[in-house]
Amino acid sequence: MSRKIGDVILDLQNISLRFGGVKALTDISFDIREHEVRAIIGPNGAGKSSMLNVINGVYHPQEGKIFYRGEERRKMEPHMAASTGIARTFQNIALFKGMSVLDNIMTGRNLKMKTNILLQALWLGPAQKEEIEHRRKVEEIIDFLEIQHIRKTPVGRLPYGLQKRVDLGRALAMEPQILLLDEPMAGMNVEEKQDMCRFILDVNDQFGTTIVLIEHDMGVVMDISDRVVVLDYGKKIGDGVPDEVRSNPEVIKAYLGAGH
Amino acid sequence: QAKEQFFPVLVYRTGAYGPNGTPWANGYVDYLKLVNAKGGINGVKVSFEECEFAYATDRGVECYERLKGKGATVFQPLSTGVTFALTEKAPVDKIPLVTAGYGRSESQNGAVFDWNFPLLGTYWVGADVAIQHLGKQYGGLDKLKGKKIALVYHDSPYGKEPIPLLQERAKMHGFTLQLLPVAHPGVEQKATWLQIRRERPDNVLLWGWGVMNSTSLKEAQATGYPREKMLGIWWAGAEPDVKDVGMGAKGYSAITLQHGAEPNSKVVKDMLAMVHAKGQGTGPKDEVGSVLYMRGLISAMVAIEGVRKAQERYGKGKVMTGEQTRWGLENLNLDDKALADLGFAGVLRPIQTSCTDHMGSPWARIHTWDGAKWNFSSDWYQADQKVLRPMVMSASTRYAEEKKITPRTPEQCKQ
Amino acid sequence: MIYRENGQFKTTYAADQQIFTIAQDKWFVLGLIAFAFIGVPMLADEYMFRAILIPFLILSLAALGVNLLVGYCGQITLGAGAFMAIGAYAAYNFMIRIDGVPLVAALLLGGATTAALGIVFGIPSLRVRGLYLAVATLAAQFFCDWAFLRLGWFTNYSPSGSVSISNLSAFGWAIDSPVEKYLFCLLFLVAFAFFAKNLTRASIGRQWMAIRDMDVAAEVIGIRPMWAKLSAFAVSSFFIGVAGALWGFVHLGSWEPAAFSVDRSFQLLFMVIIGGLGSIMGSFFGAAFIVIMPIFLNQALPAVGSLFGIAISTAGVAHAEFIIFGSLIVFFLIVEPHGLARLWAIAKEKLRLWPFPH
Amino acid sequence: MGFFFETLIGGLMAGMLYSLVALGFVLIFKASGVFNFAQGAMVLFAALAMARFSEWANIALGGDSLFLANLIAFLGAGVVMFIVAWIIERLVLRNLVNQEGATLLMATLGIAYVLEGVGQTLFGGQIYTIDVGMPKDPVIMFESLFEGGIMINKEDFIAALIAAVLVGVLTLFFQKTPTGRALRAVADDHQAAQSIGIPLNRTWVIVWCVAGIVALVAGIIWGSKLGVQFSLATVALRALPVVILGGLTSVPGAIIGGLIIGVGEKLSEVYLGPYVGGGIEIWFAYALALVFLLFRPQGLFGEKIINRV
Amino acid sequence: MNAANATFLNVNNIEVIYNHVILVLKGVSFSVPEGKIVALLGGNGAGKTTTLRAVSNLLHGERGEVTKGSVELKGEQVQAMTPGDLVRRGVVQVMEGRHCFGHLTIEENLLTGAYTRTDGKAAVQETLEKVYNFFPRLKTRRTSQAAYTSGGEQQMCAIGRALMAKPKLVLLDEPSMGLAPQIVEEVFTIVKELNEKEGTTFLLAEQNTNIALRYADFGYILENGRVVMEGAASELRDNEDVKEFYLGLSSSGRKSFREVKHYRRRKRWLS
Ligand SMILES: Nc1ncnc2c1ncn2[C@@H]1O[C@H](COP(=O)(O)OP(=O)(O)OP(=O)(O)O)[C@@H](O)[C@H]1O
Ligand SMILES: Nc1ncnc2c1ncn2[C@@H]1O[C@H](COP(=O)(O)OP(=O)(O)OP(=O)(O)O)[C@@H](O)[C@H]1O
Ligand SMILES: [Mg+2]
Ligand SMILES: [Mg+2]
Repeated sequence: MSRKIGDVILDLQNISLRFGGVKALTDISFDIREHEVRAIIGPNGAGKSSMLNVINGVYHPQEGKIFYRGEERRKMEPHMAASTGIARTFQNIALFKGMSVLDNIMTGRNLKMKTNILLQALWLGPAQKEEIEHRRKVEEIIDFLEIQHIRKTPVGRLPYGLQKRVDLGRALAMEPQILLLDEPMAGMNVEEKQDMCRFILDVNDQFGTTIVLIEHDMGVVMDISDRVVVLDYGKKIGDGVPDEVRSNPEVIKAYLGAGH
Repeated sequence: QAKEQFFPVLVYRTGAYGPNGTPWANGYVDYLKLVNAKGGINGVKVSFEECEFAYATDRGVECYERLKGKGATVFQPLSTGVTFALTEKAPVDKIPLVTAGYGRSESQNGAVFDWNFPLLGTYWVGADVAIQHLGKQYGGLDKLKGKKIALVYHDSPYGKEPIPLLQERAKMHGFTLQLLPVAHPGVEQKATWLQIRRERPDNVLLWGWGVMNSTSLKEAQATGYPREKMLGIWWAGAEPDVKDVGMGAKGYSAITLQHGAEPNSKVVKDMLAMVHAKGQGTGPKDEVGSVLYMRGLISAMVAIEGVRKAQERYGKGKVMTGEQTRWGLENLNLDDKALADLGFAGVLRPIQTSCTDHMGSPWARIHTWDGAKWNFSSDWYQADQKVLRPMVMSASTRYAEEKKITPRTPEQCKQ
Repeated sequence: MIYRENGQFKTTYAADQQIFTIAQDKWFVLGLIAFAFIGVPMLADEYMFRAILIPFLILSLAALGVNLLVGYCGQITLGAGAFMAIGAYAAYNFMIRIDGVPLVAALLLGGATTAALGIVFGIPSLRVRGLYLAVATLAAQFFCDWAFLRLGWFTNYSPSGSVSISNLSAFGWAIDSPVEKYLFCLLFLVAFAFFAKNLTRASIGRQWMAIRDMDVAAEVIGIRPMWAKLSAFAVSSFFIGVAGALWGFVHLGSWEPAAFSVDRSFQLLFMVIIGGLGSIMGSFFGAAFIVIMPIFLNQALPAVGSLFGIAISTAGVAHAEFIIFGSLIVFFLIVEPHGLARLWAIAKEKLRLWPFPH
Repeated sequence: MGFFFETLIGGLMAGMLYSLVALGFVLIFKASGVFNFAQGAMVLFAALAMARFSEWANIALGGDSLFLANLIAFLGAGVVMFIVAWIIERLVLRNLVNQEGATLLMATLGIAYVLEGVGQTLFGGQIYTIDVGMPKDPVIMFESLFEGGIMINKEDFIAALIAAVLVGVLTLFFQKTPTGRALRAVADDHQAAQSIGIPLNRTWVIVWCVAGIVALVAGIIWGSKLGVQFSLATVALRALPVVILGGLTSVPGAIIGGLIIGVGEKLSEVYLGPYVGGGIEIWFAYALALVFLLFRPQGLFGEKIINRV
Repeated sequence: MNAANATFLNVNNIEVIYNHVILVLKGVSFSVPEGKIVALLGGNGAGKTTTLRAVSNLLHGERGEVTKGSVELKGEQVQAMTPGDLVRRGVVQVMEGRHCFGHLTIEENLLTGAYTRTDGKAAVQETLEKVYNFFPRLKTRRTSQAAYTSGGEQQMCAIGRALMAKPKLVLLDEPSMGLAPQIVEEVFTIVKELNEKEGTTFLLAEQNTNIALRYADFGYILENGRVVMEGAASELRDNEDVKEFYLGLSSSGRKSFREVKHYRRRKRWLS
């Protein structure tokens, strides 16, 4: 299957976000195209995670406009963002600790489940059928991420790396149009990162999902992203294809260091 | 087992009301021991078992279920809440319920409440006597007109029981009744007493139990309300209620359930000689004869006398069933002589029960705390049957309708 | 039969979504239910029914409700006693004000009323959380205590404030004897436990747990916190309300607000914590522990005392009961902080591996 | 008008008395993240110890000096509270490091049962008196300004002063000393605190001991007001709205919360109560706290509840 | 191993069980010589964190237990010690997943790190300055509550907090996680600097094998709760398997992440 990068799906214009005196984001504009892998990089505390939080409605920027599929998006709560097809993973793993891997991923199907509470209480036909139908989808994701063996394990007991994978699985279960990944490969070794890259690229390929990726491993970023935004101290200092960014002197100074 | 008459003893020696429940329980148990020391009820020895329920209704019910299986004669829970719950169960199990000085006032009507025996006095008696006493102090009931009387009460069915009667009396005599509820257990009454300070009622009726009583007295002292103007019900007129306040409670009066502290009565002397001297006393010696101790003791006495009466009909020297005891309780006739024989001369007035009157004696008097002990300070009062009776009848009729009970007719009563 | 899941392959997702995925579990629980319906009525005496089994069943039902809210949705509540009271008084009023309303309908309507009020009292949870919420729910508790005591309408203007219900019957079945009362409660409990289990393994249950474990993340994947929290309040209140109505109607017969005091709220919360938060089974364990243990100690201690020739006074027994009960709570928590249900699960896990240690 | 002030002052002083109990909750929560359900039981236990010790000391001294007897009793009760703290740490807390709030709450419930049982077994379950010479009669002030003057309860006034001093000292301790900082760290994350060498065992003994002393002071004041008996443990319920209104983690919050609750509930009972049948103060206090929480979910002075991804 | 260096830490065949039933470490042994940097490598769930917890005695709070084997610190058994005792002996752990005190400010976090020190305020202040020098970013955020700082800032804070104790042995659990490449490099430079100048010993669990092996002296590779390979860092770096699985290198240089195959050959040590 071949990817075709399409039109702009999400357009951020002049976004500014402050917390009291802290300016997390200052006047940032960039866009995200359909089907592309868009990376956001920058030093610690640059505002990358905050940017994702703005995109899916956890933070509300004081200034700026967001256009989603050409329409301006007004005040947006996270669950509304979710229902418009934006999913994400978290930098500090935010899995549901008390639930099994399977249940965690099943929560991702929540938006797609329709039966009412009464049917669920009685476990009547439609509820059961729906449950099985979604279970099938989730099993596909589990197979895809190669985590069959831990299906029933409570996520709290899993090692860090696998938790990250489950986190990804939960986001995938939403069948999102845009998938926001916040350092999905932190705490993994090369082998595992390779696996993770493969998953991300496959998702991007097979379902055409647009991906926004924050990552500190430059190898990964340069290899798999189509375009890269660079933030520093809440300001945008670079934007372009990987090679362009890599040679941008400002980026080198602020982030990459001489080694790269 | 067949040779012994079993008395279950529901007690609360712990928990919020433990300090008040303990002397009552000691008196109750001591009297049972005394009966045995005197040779039992016509030779039938008495056995008993305590069950602690900490004044919690559901634990009280558990105790009831547990002890009833052991062949209970009568139950006396010393808790209005448990009484309400058992009122539903007793008819099924056929065990009489003696509630001396508490419980539902309308259960005086034995034609409806077959199994309830509020012997010696109900709250309506207490409330009625209180008003009579206040009237007398002002020089006649008509002088109550325009007076303001505050009722500081435990916010529970117990505390609410007197309200209908007081309202009735207020209508009759034209005084205003101010209601001031205090939440369980009653340790916070500042707002209540601020209101009293503002409204300056002419008298305060105290309808508390346990720590609420001493707290009220302390707050009265702290707000400068004269204790002489306060009158308590018999559950607010014992040593634990005032001891801790000491001189601060001087002048405070309470209605008695006929008896007060009776250290000089014959029964107390017997008790000391026949039970405590042998080292079989339940509680400390200096408690014997105190108000709540006497209350427990008398409660036990009426139950024993019920059994004795029953034996007259169903066979002396036999163990009575609950049903037989019920008959005994319903036909009690303790005149002055009988009481004197039992050692209660000067402590109680005669008690005579019947099918329509399960209370047996509507008398009470007042005693006053002098800083160290309780002293009687009034003559006997008799609750006014003209006021009481209609209320008892209408309330019990209403209950009968609700529960679809047909009251017993006088003929049925005879059986 | 050895407790093993080997050889039990599931070929469909439906099979894997059964309540009990291991056959032995299923047979065990079915056997237990059968025993409860058939064996217990033959074995137990009246005291067992009235003083232990019926309270146990009803409080288990209430604990189940509390567990849905606290254990599954993570909203700590100390208002459970109030909800029981609402259920009881609402059912009472349906019973006496509507002529000929059937008992079961009155009970369920009591539950429904509680559910509606549960939503109202649940609204603060949208803003306030954790222990703050727990303490704030006491407002509901004390308000209800007060309202049922003070507002005569609820008690049909009974002068003492105490109400009573008798002559229960459902579908022409007069529920008089302790056995019948027991079976009646048992039917309710089994049905409701089944509902609870279904809810917790369905999408709504997952929403509750998600909110409990990490509410921001839950919102990000599209769960509406308001819906999840308030539905949990409603369902849980429904359970608790029905339990309250049963408590009043079947167990006590006559009650006053003190029967549903703040102590009851605490008691219910403790049941679910000691039994195991987020576990249906745990609600039963917790209720059993908290209902039966004190009674057991109360009866066993004098016996043990007399064994050594010591006569313990009633007060002494009560105090010793406190000490032992408290120590047992601490002991079990140290052995397994997640409650008795988890202890049970670990035991099963060990059994599965047996005779190997790991 | 005079009456209004009287109610106001009465409320303020009642509030201070609640603060004293609330303080115990705050201390332990702040230093270990445990919501100490046993605080009421600790108050009862300490008061029982105090009452009985002073009774015994008084007998031993031949009833000569009440002051000396009380002093001995106070020290004795202090030692007892230290031992209690030590045992609790040894047998309970140590084994529950890093567990969730609900588990710890439950454990403190177990502690409460044990304390109530042991306390009454050791010291008895009847009513005892603590007489530290608190004046019991009221004083009337400002008689020239208001009709009837304003009545002030001397006992409450002294108690309020003591509470204020205690809170002041503890506030300084928490905000300004390294130990205070360490305690706050423990409350945030037991494990991380351990990892940097904060000895959980010792800090817990210290905190529970301080809370025990606070309970002792509360016990003395409440006990001399109410008499020492079982119901003393229930004053904890009155202190809870104070704790959440002020914020679970704020020592000064306990005072401010106490004042607001005290004034709120007394004014409501006196001015609103009569219209609805009275007895509203307890739920009103909780409702009042709840209203404040809707605006500040962490209480007036509590640390902001951190909620981010 | 270099005989000139005394063994600082010796871990002897330990077995760890969580929750009474989950066996995680199945006999792990290794030793850390004084003044060296030792790296524990291994994939997710290999047991690195568990090993570090076993050393610092933090297992207890996770309901884990060392059921066999022993941990010795300079010949002294540590099983019976509290984590506090260990810190006083100079062993400090930087926990995986940061674990900053969320309600405390960055500066307060750092200061609590010096809790066990007794050498006076001035000395603590000096170390504080040093830490701020290492991580200037922390200085700018010193008054923010830790919970509101970014992931990387928290990581710096956690490392800085451990350094505040002036430790002799630092157990670093994934120090590079979530840090920008530049900072990662800096962290390791700091490690090296402390190691060389102050003789601090380091035991680090790290996924970033590349950089870990560059700075470490020795390495152990854990897999599935067992040590599967050990040796000097330089040796490990040259091992074929390590190259392929841990460094992402193949004979033709670094592989692109875009072109990884779905199936790879099995690791040799597994067979
Ligand atoms: N608290 C716990 N309870 C139960 N099992 C646990 C617990 N902590 C870890 N485990 C299990 O122990 C194994 C080893 O985990 P550990 O965290 O030590 O791995 P790791 O090497 O640090 O992995 P990562 O690189 O992902 O951090 C894992 O399989 C994990 O499931
Ligand atoms: N809720 C908040 N309140 C206050 N400050 C915040 C909040 N969220 C983020 N910040 C601040 O905004 C800045 C940007 O944070 P952000 O988490 O977006 O950084 P980042 O680029 O993701 O860094 P890292 O790579 O370390 O994760 C940081 O300095 C952080 O302290
Ligand atoms: Mg980030
Ligand atoms: Mg790890």
